[in-house]
Amino acid sequence: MEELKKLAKELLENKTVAAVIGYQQVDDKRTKPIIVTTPEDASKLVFNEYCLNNLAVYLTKARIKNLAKQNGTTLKLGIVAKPCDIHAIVALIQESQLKREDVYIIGMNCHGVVKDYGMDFSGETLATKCTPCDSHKPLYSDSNLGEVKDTPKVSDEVLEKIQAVEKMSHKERFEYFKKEFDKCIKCYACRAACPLCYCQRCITDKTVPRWVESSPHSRGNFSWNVVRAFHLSGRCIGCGECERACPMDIPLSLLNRRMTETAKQAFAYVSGRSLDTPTLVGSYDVKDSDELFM
Amino acid sequence: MKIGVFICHCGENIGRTVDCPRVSKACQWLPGVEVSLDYKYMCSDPGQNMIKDEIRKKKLDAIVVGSCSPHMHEKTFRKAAVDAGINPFLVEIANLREHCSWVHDDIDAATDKAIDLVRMAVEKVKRNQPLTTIEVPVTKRTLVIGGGIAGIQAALDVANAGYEVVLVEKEPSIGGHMSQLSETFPTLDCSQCILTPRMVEVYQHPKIKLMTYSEVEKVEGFIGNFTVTIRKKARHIDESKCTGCGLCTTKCPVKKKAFNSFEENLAYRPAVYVPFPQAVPNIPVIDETVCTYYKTGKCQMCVKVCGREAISFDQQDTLVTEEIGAIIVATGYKLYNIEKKPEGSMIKGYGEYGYGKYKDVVDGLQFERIASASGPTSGEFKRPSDGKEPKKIVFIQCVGSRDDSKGFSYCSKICCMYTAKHAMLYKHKVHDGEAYVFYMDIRSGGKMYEEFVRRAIEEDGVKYIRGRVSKITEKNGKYIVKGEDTLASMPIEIDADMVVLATAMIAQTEASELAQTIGIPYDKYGFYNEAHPKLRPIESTTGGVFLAGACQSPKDIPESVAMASAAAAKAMVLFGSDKLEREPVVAKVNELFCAGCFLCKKVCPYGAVEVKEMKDRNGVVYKEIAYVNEGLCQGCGTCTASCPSKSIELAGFNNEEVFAQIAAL
Amino acid sequence: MKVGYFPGCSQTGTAKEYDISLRKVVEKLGTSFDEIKDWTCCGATSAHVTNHMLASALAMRNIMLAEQQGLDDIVAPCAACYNRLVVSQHETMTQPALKTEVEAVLDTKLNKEIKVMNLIELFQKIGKEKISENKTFDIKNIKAACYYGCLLVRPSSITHFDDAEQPSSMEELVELAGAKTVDWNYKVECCGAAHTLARRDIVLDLSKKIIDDARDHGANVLVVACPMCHSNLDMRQRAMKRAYPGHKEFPVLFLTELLGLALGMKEKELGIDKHTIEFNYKELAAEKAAV
Amino acid sequence: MSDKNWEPKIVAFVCNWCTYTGADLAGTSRLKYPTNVKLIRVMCSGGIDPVFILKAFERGADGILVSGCHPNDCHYNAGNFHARRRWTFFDELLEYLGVEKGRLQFSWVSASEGKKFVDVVSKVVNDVKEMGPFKSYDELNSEFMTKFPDMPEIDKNMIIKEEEAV
Repeated sequence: MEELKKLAKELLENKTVAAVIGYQQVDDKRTKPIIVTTPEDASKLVFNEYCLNNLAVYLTKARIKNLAKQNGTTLKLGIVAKPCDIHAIVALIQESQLKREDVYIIGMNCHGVVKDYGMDFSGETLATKCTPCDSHKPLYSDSNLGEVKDTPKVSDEVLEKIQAVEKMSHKERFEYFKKEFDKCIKCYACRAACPLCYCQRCITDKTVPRWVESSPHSRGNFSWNVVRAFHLSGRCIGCGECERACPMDIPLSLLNRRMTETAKQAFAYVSGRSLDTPTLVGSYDVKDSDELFM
Repeated sequence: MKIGVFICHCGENIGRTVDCPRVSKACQWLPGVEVSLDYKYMCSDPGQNMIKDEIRKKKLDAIVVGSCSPHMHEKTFRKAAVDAGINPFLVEIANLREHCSWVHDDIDAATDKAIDLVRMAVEKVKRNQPLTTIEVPVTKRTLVIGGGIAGIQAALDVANAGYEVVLVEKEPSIGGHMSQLSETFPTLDCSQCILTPRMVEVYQHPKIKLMTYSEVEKVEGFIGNFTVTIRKKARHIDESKCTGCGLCTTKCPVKKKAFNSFEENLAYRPAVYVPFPQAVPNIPVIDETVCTYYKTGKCQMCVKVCGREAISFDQQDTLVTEEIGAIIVATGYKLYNIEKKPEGSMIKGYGEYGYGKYKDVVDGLQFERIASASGPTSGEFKRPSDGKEPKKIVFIQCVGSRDDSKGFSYCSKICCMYTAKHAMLYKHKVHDGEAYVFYMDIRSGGKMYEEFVRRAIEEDGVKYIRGRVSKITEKNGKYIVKGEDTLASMPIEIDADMVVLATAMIAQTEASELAQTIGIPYDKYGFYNEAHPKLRPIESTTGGVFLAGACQSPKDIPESVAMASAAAAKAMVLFGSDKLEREPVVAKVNELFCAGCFLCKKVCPYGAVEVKEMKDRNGVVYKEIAYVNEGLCQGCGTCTASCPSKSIELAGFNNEEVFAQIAAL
Repeated sequence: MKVGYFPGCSQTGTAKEYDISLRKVVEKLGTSFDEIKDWTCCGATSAHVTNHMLASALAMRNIMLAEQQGLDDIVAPCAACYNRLVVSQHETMTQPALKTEVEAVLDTKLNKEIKVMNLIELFQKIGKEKISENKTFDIKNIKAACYYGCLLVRPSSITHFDDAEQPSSMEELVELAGAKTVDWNYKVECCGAAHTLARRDIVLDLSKKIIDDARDHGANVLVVACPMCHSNLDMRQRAMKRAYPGHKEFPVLFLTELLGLALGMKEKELGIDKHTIEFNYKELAAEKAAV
Repeated sequence: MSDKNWEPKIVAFVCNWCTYTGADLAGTSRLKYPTNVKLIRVMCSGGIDPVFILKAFERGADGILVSGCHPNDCHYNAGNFHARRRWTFFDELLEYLGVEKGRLQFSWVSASEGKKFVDVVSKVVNDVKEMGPFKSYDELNSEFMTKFPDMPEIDKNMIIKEEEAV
């Protein structure tokens, strides 16, 4: 913890970074994102099991990007990132939203975070995104901090739910998702929280022609959720922020995770793991399976 | 918007199953339709005049023609519309013939469908934007890939018309397979005698830039405006100094390390070599893999004997870029080597024929070298194993061709003819020899071809046996050929001294890689696809890329030459004007909303999407977005479907137009 | 290591010595067999030409038993059994209609594909190097013509084993055991086994050609991996002598017997004394020395 | 099927160069197939957006075919390869969400495969006939129609009505 504060202070002092995006303690079971721009404020930075936001989402916001521009030169943006958050940063770099040299990654070793604020960190309260996670150390970082501890072992809840859904008949599944999607109030919190939903104008806001019906009825809700899940297929890094942000508790991770599994099984691809491989969507292999096609 | 609907009966073709008057009547009431008419032949002059008159009279903005496929008469109706003052892209075709009347029987159902199709077209045309055709300049230079007879012919034709040609050949000399042949069917004239003058003509032609021992590495750009990168492999001989005296090749001490590929591995060649005496250019190449100098740093015999100091061991590959307007692909074929089984497959290969195991079982090209006066045996028939004159030769046709289970389904086309030629050449020289040919069918379509085969059978006494060979075994220096004579329904065994396999002609090893480099489609065998099997056999589907010779499918010499001249003519058609017109079906980026994820750039098959910097009024870059180079874009629309925020649209097929069609379902 | 074993009918009768030598060699190389309990005919009888359904069901019954016994792979030392099992399994598993029918007959569901191995694949699985490692007796005077017959390598699109026309996997094993091999023509030719009862004249003609070609190419022993081949090539030589005066006897060994010799076992131990044509390595070596 | 006269509505999104031309060939060869299918032509299978599929379902399509050039035979070299990846995801997603496999089908039909086009189209029509009307999506659609009765839609019946009026 102290080394994080020290490093951030140094980075800000010697003008390596214009700001550090990190976490600030609110109470003992709660943190909130903070953007530190002065060396003095660096002492506010913390990192623990309650730092569950994926801060990579801030890197795509123009307001934050502008912080880096100082007196005609561009400094780096520092970011306190868990290994899983770094996957998002990698994906953003691959998708030209960010340049590797524009960001200073303070990569934290991680052994899991809580499901939501206000809970004690334990096996039972381990966030669902952490149960199948195998990234406990950063793949890419400029500094690597924090101790390595064992992650509590708990069953993969999301995968079990997916398997349960897959056991249903087509009709039951359609009903199930219709019911879930019907809760949608089109607040687009899922979109705002997602680090990979960086479009300047979302497809659902395009009106000529109208791509996705935006009024809240089953059909529009269905389209929106299909399109959202499809646009993240092969790209989602599984941070689960969409589901956490959803005020109506729509189980979005059931969709995202399912498509992540497809990417893994059909193309042996996991998003955000390597800067050197081309993105799954946007590349092709002549040898991709042809099974689907008559 | 005022739309005119014109329903064509196409004589009886549409009218028989689609009630055209009912269609035109129903379409009258479609929102936006001003006039709806039907007529016997819309594409005829009166039909077109009817359209023009209606456009002028009713001041129509757009028209829909319910007729045959847009691939047939779209151009006709667009022209009519232009004549009457409408933008050609405000014309839509509803395909009532190929997609409706011809494929359905029930008049009511077909008429209902026809109405639906017209309605969809009406909805689309309402959203169509007027577009103007794009003009691009043309570079009047041709790249010919492959210096075999097809490439030579194409290069000479284009050059003789006064246009510059770059001829690229991957081997050290041009000439291709034809230079390896002894005599040619059906005239039995000497292959080299007719070929070498053309090779020399290429070499001396002021308009032809000959690049041998070179390969095409990269092709960028589009019709009329290609930029081609060519790798000039290091010969290790300074071409400007070498006189072609050949002293280095005779003095090279490396004698038996490398097979002579020109002699089809029936002889050896030194480390510094000219593929064959008539090679063009007559400049040797040093084979790094066997040269003693590259292994030990010693020897340098060639350096010592060369009076011109032309040997250059440290010469490196160089990359040359050329600006090209048209590309003629003439990369030819190779023979199926039945010895080697293609990887991962157990069923292919012909182990039962023992090729590669038995020295006297040879393929067609090896036999050409044995028969050739300039070959390793100086034209005397000697078998490779012991140099004895074979008294009995068995020729087996269709080895690998027309064989679904072990080889390829297609017919290699030339084997019937060259096998007859082989047998004939053999009989002419070895009068007491016996020649047997196992065949499936004799396919001898062509001028004087059938007569040629008959001559082999009737005058030269070649014995033709209709049937397949099951196995070749070796016994006491003889090859026991077991087969079946299907006409006599008898198993047959021949103890031959030598066996010649007419193996299949297949695509070059790296045919598919080159296709991907150039960007042309190929079939499952690796042969390049023509744009249309009947009406566009010379063009590839990529604009400005033409095909010549056996790279497209197995062919004999006259056919390859004809195709080469046709490809040359196609290139010259392109050069006939200074500017090219092309359809304005290109993608366009909405700069306001593009988030710069560049997925469009990743998926674009043509590299047409570029990065554009958006600057504010102070000249500071505030974002990078995608930009479509209209010249490069071919209008596939893959980018539009990929764009997550729908900030890129394809003119002529934009999303609104598609949605309108869906909505009209 | 434990491997499933499907002996097949020949192993219990005419080719008992094949069974004996196989078990001994495998044991010596540190592997044991888990015999399929209650195995039945593989279907390679006349069943597969008269009743396709019966032939498939017979073969699949054995596969089913192997699955129930928890086996992942089984070896069928008889080439005919091997062929039948492999082909039936392929057909049943790729033809849903046939699968349903077979499952109905067997009254069970067929869930997994069992890897069926022939004799050579068995040794490849055990580890070829084990042969040379455990070799104790020098058999360098054997010049073997390896005979694969028709069923071991065909149809290659299903068996995916070696080159159907120019196979070489058996030679590799024989050479590892210390014997020499010859390159010859009749490796995969028909021995006539299908006609063994009805048209003995054909059998004699075909089998004699095989033996003669082996001898012509310098071999002194034929090595086989199939009890059918063995009975035709070994047992028919007396009849061959009557039909072709001047025919010289030629020993035919099972691959397992040859390996057994190299691993230090005696002829009698391996059951070689049961053959029609006698074989004794010492005599062979002495003959060779005399020449 | 409760309604014997029910005929499915099938849409095919096809590329201009292969499948559309293949369908032309089916016509030229006078091969027959059901009238249920209507083609929407785009330049390349790579240009077919998955949202088109949703839109078609919203317009009451009971089955959809997506078809392009065979791999390696794409007029644009690689459009179909990108399409293949895209559809692998979309197909999995829709099936997971409860859309039966046969509702959305895919094929490669080349310009010379008129017969294959007919086979593919007939298969889709038969599969969809067996599955019956797309009830699940119809529910979504009818809910929409009751909630928003005034939404402008191009109604097929409109033509007939006006025709009768005349």
